[in-house]
Amino acid sequence: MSARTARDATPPVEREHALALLEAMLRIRRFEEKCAELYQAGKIRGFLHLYIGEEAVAVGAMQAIATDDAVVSTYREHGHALVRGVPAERLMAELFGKANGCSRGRGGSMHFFDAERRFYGGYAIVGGGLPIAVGLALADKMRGDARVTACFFGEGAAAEGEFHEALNLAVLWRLPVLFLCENNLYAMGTALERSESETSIAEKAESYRLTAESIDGMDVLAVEAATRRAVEAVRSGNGPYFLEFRTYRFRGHSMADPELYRQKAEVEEWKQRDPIAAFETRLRAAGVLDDGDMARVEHAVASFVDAAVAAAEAGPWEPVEDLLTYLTSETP
Amino acid sequence: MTAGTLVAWRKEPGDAVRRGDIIAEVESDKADVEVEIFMNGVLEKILVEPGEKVPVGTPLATIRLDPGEVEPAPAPAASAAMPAAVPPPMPRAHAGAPAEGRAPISPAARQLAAELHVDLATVTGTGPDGRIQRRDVLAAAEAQRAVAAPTPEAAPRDKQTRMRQAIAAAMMRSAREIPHFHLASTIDMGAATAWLAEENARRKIADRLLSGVLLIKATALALREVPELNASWIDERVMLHESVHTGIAISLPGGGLVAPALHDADRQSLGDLMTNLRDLVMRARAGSLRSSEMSDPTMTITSLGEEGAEAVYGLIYPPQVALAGFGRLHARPMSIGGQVVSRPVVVATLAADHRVADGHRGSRFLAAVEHLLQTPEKL
Amino acid sequence: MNNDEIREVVLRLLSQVAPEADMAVIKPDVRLRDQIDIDSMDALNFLISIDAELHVEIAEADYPKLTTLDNIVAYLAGKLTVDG
Amino acid sequence: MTTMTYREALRSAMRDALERDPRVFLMGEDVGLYGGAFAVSHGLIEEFGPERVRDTPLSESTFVGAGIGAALNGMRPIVEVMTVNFSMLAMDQVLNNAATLRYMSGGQFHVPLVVRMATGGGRQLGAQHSHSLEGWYAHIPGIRVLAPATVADARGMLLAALEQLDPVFIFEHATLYPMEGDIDEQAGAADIDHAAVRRAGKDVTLVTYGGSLGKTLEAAATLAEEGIEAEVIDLRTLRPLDMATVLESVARTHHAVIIDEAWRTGSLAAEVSAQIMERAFNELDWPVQRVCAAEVPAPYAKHMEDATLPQAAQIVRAVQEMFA
Repeated sequence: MSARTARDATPPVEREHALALLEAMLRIRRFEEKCAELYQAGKIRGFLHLYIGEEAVAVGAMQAIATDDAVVSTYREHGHALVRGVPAERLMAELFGKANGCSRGRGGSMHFFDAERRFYGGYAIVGGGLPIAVGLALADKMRGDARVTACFFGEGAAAEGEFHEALNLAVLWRLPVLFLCENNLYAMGTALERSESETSIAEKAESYRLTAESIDGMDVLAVEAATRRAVEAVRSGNGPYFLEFRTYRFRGHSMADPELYRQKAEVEEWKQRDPIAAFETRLRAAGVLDDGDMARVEHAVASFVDAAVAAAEAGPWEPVEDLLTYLTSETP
Repeated sequence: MTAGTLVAWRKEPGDAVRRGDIIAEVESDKADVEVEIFMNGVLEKILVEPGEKVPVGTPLATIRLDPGEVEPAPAPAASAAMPAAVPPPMPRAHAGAPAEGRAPISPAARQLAAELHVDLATVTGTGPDGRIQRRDVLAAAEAQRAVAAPTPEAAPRDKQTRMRQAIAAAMMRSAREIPHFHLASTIDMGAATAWLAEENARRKIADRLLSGVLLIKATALALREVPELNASWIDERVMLHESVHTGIAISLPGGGLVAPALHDADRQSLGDLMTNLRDLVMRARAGSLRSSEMSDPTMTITSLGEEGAEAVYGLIYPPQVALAGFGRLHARPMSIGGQVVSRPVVVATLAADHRVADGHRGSRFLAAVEHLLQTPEKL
Repeated sequence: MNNDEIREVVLRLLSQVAPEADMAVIKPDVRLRDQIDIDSMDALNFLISIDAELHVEIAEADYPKLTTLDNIVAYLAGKLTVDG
Repeated sequence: MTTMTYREALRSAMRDALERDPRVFLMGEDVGLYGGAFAVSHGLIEEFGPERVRDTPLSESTFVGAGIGAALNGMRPIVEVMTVNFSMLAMDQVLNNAATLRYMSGGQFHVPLVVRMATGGGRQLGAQHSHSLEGWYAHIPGIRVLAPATVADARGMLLAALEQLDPVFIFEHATLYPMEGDIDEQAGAADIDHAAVRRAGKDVTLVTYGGSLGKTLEAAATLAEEGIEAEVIDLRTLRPLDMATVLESVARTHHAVIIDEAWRTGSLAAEVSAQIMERAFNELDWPVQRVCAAEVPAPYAKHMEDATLPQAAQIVRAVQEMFA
């Protein structure tokens, strides 16, 4: 394994920042659990890909991404959008298909968009977002804007042509792209070693002369530290940077996934390293977190999720007469 | 997934359940799914036994909530609030399957025929498998005009042959398509001729009446009593006409025939009929008839005048359904009151379309004509 | 008006109701209706035109006397001299 | 007015755009040092430098996707996909991103992207290099599809495309590049909403576009000698289709033939024919005819390839049959 693993143990973290990270992860966790409940109740329909288990990646990475940078995501995007700051009310309304959704009810779970926050959306075609990210970075470079484009994708994308084309072009043209690979070991029902000859995604990236690191995606502090390093390098104009986060999803690929492709024991084993529980334990041990803090955070997160659901329930349906609007710039 | 079968319960009644617990396993057509619980409480009663198949949404068990637990939001009733998606309006396909047996017709030809008042039944198609096209409708309209009014400026010989062709086409179609039946009856014209002589004696020569107008008026009035003879056969259906426009067959110098209409003959006075008839004959012979007079007689009368045969059995002009014919006025021995006397008579004939009328109705018509001619002063 | 003038008027009026006929070949002593194609309507129009031009009132009863060119001219000549 | 070739007209439009608008840049396979596979961008890299005239690796999906990304982020890219045959590799980016992002995001993004590609057969390049797939693109809501058939349109329609806020796909029939024609060098953006009547006529309406215009005009000339006056309509825009011009013509002529180099089944010709049937049914004196490619992969041998492509003689025969 020549790819450098995390260089050193993550530094101690001060209390306020730690609580913020914890609350951010809990917000994702409880939001996703509520989505599962609402899906079973028939309020959310279609496809739903939950982020439970991978919260540390979104929360850790987003700390280093500036508000003016761009973010490109995938269909497992709830965590990315929440941490990026897209209001939970607008996300839940979108999941209900309501007109006050962040895509006016047009996109659904796999296609959140927020132009103001430069959140360029979820992409349902595996690897489909990578060329978009390359293009966003190309424009910044041509205009001399010191902005970074962060592009999330799963290890499944490594099997798509666009992964190789995008990495090559980004390095060839020294484009400010931050490639963030969430390696959760399974592309839907196909384990990594059953689809890739070389299973180290970071080493694949290095073959394009790209600086790459493989990071423990269950340690929010490790994720944050690695992402800060990477963003600093990209913003300085050295071209793209590649981070592989080793993580795991505790739920099925989507809501109808019987999970026949993996052992229950393996799921339980990874659950022992639940990024939120692990971080809570660590903070308690470091004396920066007590029961009162936990109760306050849980309460805040509960009202955060309930507010989102209330906004979604109250939201209006888009009138069918607007069917053709937004198709082109001429249909306003 | 419209229905599911309960495979097994993971909890028993009385067991405590916590948020996130799996309480049962359900099998659907696609996959086995674990039923997760989203509140804390105690499993009270099981409503669906293992192996039972139930539609989606059926409650599986009742749970007594722990104090302080919030009742979960009920599932929405079907999609009541969801706006029904209005399907985009599909352009209504014009069904218009042609009746079988009828020649295929191009849409443009059908449209043109409607505009030019051409009865498609009179048109023969020259397109593939006999399809009628615009040019066929144009030719028919032209022929229809030729039958009606030969254009004066055309060279006579050319006009003659074109006219003959048009008449031939109409007569061929009449013979081919209309199931004719003919009736005749000899009408005593004594009263009519006496009244006419007396009437003309009182009238200046310019106002004198010919016997023909008596026959026209009688025919027109008789049509009111047998209206199905005052009709046209178009698109396999009989179309009755309210007004009675009697076509008058007028022979043209050097051969040829036109049958322009005397409009509302049933309502004109004998004097008006006479004036209009004279005008019609003169304009027909001069070739300056109006097209409207050409295309809308509802029934036609043919009379061969003093030199003609005793009786005329004619062919109906399509799309009309009847033709009245009057032979020449001549004397005939008749027995009246047991005595044989000489009476002026006319043989009246009726050619009628058996699709529309039958002998019984035809006879009623001829009887009406005869009856009306016995009281000429009332015509 | 002498007989020739009357004949000339009669032939002119006759040609108006039978334009296609050739007046030159009309035989004066043969039934007109056997020589040219005119029916009762034409005959009536002919008599009306004679009345209009020569102001001779012809009773319906006299119709049978007017069958040939000669007897028409003779009839009119008789009428004209009487009415002067 | 001057005379120049179709490719020179395209080049003049790109040069003007690159000069006037710093947001405009050209990206594609061999558009830079090689000067373009069809020599359209010859000389532009010397004039505007490698930053704005960018040769790309053979990664159609990613450089078309990058075009979309750059357009999302304020640029006005012109992406040249060498030919429509290679564009299949980028179809996911076209269909799922370029055409869809505005609608899917509820109107939050514009994608002002122009993609140019050569199209069509007739040069014995065999099955993989002779496709006519404009109809596949014209099937997609959310994008415009143009087919310039004349030298003037080659310049005018490209300039118009660059003014659009939504993706525009321009198909240039490969046989047109060397074609000479008159052009006003300073002419600005042309109309891209309407078809053009290239030849007036009263007896039959011939509807076509792009590379088939020449053969259609040739057929019209032959028919004129037989006294049949054909009206030739150049669609120019394949999405949206200017059906008003077509329907108005059919209402006068009552006959229509559609000439389309694509395969017959599911072709653009099928769409035009269906709309004529739906919206001008009563005007039809004859079923709408289509002259399209034979449904086989393009064979290499000349006589075989000629037999697959729509030819003027076929157009003439289709019309003669109507007036037999």
